Amino acid sequence: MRDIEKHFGNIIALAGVSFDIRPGECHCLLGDNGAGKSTFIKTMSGVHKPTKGEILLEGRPLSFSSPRDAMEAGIATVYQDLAMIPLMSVTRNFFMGREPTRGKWLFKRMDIERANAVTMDEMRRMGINLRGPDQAVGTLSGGERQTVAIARAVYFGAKVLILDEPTSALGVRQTSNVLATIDRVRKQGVGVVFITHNVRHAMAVGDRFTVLNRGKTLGTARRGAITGNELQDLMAGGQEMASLEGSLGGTV
Amino acid sequence: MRDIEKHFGNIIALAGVSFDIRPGECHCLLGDNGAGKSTFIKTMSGVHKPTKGEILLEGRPLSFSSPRDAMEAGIATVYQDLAMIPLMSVTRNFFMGREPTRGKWLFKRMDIERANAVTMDEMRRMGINLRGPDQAVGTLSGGERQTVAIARAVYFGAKVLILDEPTSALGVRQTSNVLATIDRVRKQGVGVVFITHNVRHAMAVGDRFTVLNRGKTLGTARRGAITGNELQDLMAGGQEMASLEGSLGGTV
Amino acid sequence: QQIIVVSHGQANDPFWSVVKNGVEQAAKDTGAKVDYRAPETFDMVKMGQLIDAAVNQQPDGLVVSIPDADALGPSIERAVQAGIPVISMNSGSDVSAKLGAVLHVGQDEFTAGKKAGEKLKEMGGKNALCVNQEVGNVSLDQRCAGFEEGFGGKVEVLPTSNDPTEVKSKVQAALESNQDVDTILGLGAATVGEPAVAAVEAVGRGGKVNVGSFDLSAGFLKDVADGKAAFAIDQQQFLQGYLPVVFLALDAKYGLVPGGNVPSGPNLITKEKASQVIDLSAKGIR
Amino acid sequence: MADVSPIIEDERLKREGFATKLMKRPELGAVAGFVAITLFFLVTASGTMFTLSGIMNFMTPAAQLGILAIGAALLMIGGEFDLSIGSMVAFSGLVFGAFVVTFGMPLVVAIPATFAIAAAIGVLNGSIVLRTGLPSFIVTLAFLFILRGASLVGLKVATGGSTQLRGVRDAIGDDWLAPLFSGDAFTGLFSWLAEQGVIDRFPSGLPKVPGIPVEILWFVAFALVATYVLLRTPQGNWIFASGGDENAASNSGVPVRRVKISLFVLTACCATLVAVITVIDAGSTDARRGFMKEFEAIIAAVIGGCLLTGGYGSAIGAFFGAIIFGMVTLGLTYTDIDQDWFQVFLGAMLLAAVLFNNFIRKRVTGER
Amino acid sequence: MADVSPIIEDERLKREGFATKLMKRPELGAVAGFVAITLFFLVTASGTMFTLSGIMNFMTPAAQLGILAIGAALLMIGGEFDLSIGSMVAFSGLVFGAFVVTFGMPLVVAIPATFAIAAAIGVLNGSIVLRTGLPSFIVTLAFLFILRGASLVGLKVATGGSTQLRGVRDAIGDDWLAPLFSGDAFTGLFSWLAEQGVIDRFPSGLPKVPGIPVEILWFVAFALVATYVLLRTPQGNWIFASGGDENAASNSGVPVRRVKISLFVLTACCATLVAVITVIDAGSTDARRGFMKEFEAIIAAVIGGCLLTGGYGSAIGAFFGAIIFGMVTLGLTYTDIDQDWFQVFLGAMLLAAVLFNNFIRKRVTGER
Ligand SMILES: Nc1ncnc2c1ncn2[C@@H]1O[C@H](COP(=O)(O)OP(=O)(O)OP(=O)(O)O)[C@@H](O)[C@H]1O
Ligand SMILES: Nc1ncnc2c1ncn2[C@@H]1O[C@H](COP(=O)(O)OP(=O)(O)OP(=O)(O)O)[C@@H](O)[C@H]1O
Ligand SMILES: [Mg+2]
Ligand SMILES: [Mg+2]
Repeated sequence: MRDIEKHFGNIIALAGVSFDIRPGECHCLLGDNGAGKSTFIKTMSGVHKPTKGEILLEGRPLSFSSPRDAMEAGIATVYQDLAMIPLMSVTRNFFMGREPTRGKWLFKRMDIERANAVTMDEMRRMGINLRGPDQAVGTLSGGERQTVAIARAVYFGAKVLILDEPTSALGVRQTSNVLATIDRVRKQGVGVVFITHNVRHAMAVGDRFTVLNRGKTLGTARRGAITGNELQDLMAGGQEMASLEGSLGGTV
Repeated sequence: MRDIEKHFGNIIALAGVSFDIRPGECHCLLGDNGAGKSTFIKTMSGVHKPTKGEILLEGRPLSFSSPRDAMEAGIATVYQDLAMIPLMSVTRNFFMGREPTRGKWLFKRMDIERANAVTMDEMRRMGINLRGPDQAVGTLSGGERQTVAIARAVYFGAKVLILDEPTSALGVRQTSNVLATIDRVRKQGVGVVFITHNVRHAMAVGDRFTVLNRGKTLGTARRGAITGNELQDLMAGGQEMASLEGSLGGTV
Repeated sequence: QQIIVVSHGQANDPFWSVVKNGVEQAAKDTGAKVDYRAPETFDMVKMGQLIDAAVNQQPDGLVVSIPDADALGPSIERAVQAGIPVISMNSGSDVSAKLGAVLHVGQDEFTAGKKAGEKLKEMGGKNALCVNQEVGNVSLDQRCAGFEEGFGGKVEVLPTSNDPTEVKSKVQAALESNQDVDTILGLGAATVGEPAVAAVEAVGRGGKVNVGSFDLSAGFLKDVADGKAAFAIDQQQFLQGYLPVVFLALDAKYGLVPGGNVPSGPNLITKEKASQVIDLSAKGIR
Repeated sequence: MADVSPIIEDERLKREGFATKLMKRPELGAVAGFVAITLFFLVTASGTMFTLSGIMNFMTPAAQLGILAIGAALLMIGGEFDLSIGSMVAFSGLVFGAFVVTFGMPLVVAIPATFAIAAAIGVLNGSIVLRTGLPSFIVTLAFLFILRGASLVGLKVATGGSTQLRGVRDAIGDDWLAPLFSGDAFTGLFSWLAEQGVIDRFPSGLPKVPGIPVEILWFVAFALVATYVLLRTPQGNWIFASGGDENAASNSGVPVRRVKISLFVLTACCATLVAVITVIDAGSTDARRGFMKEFEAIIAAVIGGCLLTGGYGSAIGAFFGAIIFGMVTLGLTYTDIDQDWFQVFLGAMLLAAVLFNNFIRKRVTGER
Repeated sequence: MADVSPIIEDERLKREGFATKLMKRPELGAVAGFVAITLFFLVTASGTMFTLSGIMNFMTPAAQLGILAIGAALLMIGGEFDLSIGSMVAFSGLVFGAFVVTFGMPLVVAIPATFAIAAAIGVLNGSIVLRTGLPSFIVTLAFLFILRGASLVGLKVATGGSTQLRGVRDAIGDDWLAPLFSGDAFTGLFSWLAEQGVIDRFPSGLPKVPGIPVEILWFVAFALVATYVLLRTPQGNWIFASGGDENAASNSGVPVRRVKISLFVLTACCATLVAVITVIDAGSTDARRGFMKEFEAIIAAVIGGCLLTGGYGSAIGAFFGAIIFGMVTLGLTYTDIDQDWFQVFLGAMLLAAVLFNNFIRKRVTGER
């Protein structure tokens, strides 16, 4: 992706960002709140059209006119707002847009049993025991909801998996599950883009790190070329840290 | 608060939880996803009525019929879903329900200038430079939005401040700001309830720790009586941790 | 010459579309420029505003219907004050002169209803339904009120809508639940009259229940001709549109104007005459 | 990895009866309302209302409304409105009438042609809504007026000045397609039943009810198909998703535009189906056909549990909503109450039906 | 703590002109539509439309509609509908007429009494909606029927069988309160202006425009007050919040119930104001008054930029929406187009107005 710019009316959210993803690699995207990370990955997954710049996939320039296009090109995304319909059941959300079918022609129908079974299985794999596959997503807890979104993206992910702050609302066990999952899919040759504010999570699974600040790239570093603390400073955006930082004992 | 139970139709979200808050103390509420933490604090702040159990404030039994009651009793809350109106501006959200006014009688009107100034100041104090106080909340990034909710609760907090995963979407700088703020208001004699999944954050500011699991209390511990690792194990709910935990090097 | 017609009936109302056709015919015949205007629903406030709008344009003549003299009076008086000759048509024969109109063409809905009532009573009716497709529309309510007075027996007003299926079902329901009903008066031939006939057939009481209806429609006239319905009441509303325009055009040209009111109906169309009018009705002239 | 065990018992679930589960479905409220209204009329109305002929009598308008209501319900679940369906009934009626009478087309040509025109208008409606992002309320409202006005103008042109186009029945004659869209089905069965004395007969010996009006069959079939599509096909899932949250749905790969346009086409076709049925049945069409039907359809859908904000509802709910509406409009005629009270009664019954349904649901699901 | 500096320049903001900022307000779209429609009629309509008397002529219905539309807009911003306002106009008209004619009350008593009854119905509407959690669409729809039916029954009782109550003007005579609710204001000024030749006169010497109809003054005043309340008072903030997200608002301490009930009372009172004005003006009332006005009011509010889902909109937008609607309905009579085309024209103009406004807004704000 080259020199992506994105303006919303008079607001410049991205002012020229370049970025690349390689198969089997986890590329962490870090940055302050409002730096433009979500906007950037939304451009990548076809939600927004870039105001300027181009997207290349395996050398060929691409233009996604909808997220469905991006999906078909093999990009699966977990959005920060999760893209879930609160009134619909977990299963229906899980398979939304890619329902498994059974039967032929006029009798082609959704394979509800299989969908339910897959959903429960995938959720349990992530460490969540759902009460039932037909509970409405709106009544799930914040973390349960996030897990559904991650499980869905992983299940359908093909070439590139994009995760926008996937662990923000997760408990300890779920988080380690997600990190383990990232590790696993990376080893299967999928390219992962991982956005987080937690330096430890980033250091745990990241191969490269890119820091965004106020709509611009601050630079990319390989794993090992940068320490956690340096990364932390970069992410804080160069502004002086709040004064209490010290007294809290580096706990953040 | 004693033996609080809460059922949603046939779902039992809380099965008897007791809890207390003391002025000048930060009480951390921890637990797995779906353990019932959010439901519990919603009961405390008047959103849900408990199915069973009672709430005592300074010895007297209380019953909140609406969040407004709870607020008037001095309880300020940051909800996990933030309770923001996306279409409204930052300032209007900040002061929603407690607008500053100017003038008298018929000419009593909102003091927009003051409201704007206060909003910008409080946000800057939290480490966020807003573009303007009249940007719609719906166009803010996830972390910016969360900061607005926290700044609001802190600004209006009186006796008890409840924070439901306030740091989940925050950047490094913003997070340390929030922790510093908790520390500050605690020293002013306010009782703080702090929900988080991050053991480090909890250890940094908590005085006592209560762990919930599947709608029940697993127990309460004072600071110093428990180590971070023990807490971590408790939070994972006693189930065996995902197998990759080890290979990721305790980074979570 | 410019003449403006303001009525209280909508352009898609079968009765008023015939009036409008008369207006258009008169425009063609006299060479005057004629505008026909009406509110979208029975709305006296809006109609007053339409008259005001017409007065502002200073036409050479104004034709109005007056279903509510209180509401429209001031606007009509304003037209008269502005020196515009006004002819009233259809409703308002009693107040037309008082408001300063030159003359009135047509007849009260009440009188027409009364005449229908008398006729149906004569045919032996004792227990009647007045099927009203737009309750609250004062001109239709007056038809029912007149009918009640002329009929003398028991009259029940049956409110329905413009939907033929619903009208048929409702009339059928009323007939089923009240076996005494022997007379039905519909307030519109196409919307109410035809389905009412169908309902009577469906409950197997054809011949035992007399059906009459206001206004004409080809379908209903055919029922009259076939003997399934008793009569249709024709106000010859074509004339109510045609004559005032012609009068006003002549007035403007030569100062010629008739000396008195012109009653245009009512005219009962029974079995003998029905077949002659079917064609004209299908063309929107009767 | 965690173990993938079969679904285990969860101690955080209270036992829940089958009945409770049923009552949680959106349509079951409408069923409760339906039962309540039926009981009410069983008590207050004259017995003829629930004879076979009485039932057919209120089911016929209910079926016509219901076909529109189910279409409207699907569209509402998909997050949009179509206020132009009432006018569409008039317009399609005109088009169909003109094809048959003025151009003398046989039904095999006239009916598909009419549907094609309706579908084109549906596509137009839908694309304007989606292109501009304007609320469908306002766009289809414009078409409410435009189509209504076009029907009037068209009728006058087609008839040379009248607002009623007649002679449809003569023009059709005994076209082989006509029985599909008009008259009664199963007439043979019914006259046999009448001979057996199962069905009342007129003194003339004809059965009082000659058969089941075809619109009722269409209505039932459509309700079943719509329910199947909603609950058991990917397309149904897409409809719920598009209405629940357009952004989230499209971000998850649901072809929101395609779904919504198809739904607009569907409502236009529902209106056309009703138009064809009523025009053949009545033998004529006029400029006021379908007046206010768009609101009645939305009312029926809402009684049936659809949310105005989209994403929630059911076709079966709309089915019962239409029947409730049909029963209430006709029911008063069977009672002794003065007909002047009709509208008060209609309003009160509607309110009672939804209040009752709400009460039952809260009771059963234990919401507070 | 971080430094609390004065608002600093942000490099991530493009320069934005004052005009652009203005165009982002919800109502400015309606203004654009208004300008477009005015230009259209300036070109196509006869000149008399924009003489002083022509303007008063289309402003009078616009004002009556507008009073309802602003009420409806506030309620829509607050997240609810009131479909009963049209029927409320008829019902309040009946109550007011009966008070004045049948009971011979003076206006000082009759008007407050009428408003009190209306307010009570507003409270009833609101409490049912809030208590049951049913959509306001269906609850107020029930009242649409109930109030309309009650007006019919009441009129028959009050008049002894007619559906029209007359003689209000005689009964009022020259009550000192009447000029506040009827006739024209500033008549002295206008006849003076006419003598000076500034205003056209009839041949009889009377000024063509005797003054400004009071409803226009009420309309303008109400629009200003409503805008002030919405944008500059806590209550206004609560209205937006209640409509934007009921849960979030109530969790943040907004008294959602109180806000919504007050809004229902407000719309009922708007309907009553219109009823009183039109009844005194017309001197009579009938059962069809206010028919379909609820939809026209909602249309005007939506043209004015209100979202049907609540939480967004403006009173000034509804103001211009009502004027657009008023101009379009009366404008056709000033052109040479045949009345048969009225509805087609109305629909096309509505569509054009909203499309134009949408186009302008997108252009100016640079949304994609
Ligand atoms: N639709 C929009 N209209 C206007 N401004 C927007 C819009 N979407 C995002 N922005 C602005 O663009 C900037 C970048 O937002 P973005 O959501 O990409 O931040 P982020 O890096 O994901 O932050 P966080 O870590 O808090 O999620 C923010 O300041 C936000 O206010
Ligand atoms: N309105 C509701 N209806 C039905 N079930 C609900 C409702 N609200 C919450 N629940 C259920 O209650 C349980 C507790 O939810 P809660 O939101 O309190 O969890 P939590 O501890 O806050 O989790 P997290 O850490 O993920 O935010 C969840 O399993 C959820 O599915
Ligand atoms: Mg983000
Ligand atoms: Mg939670």
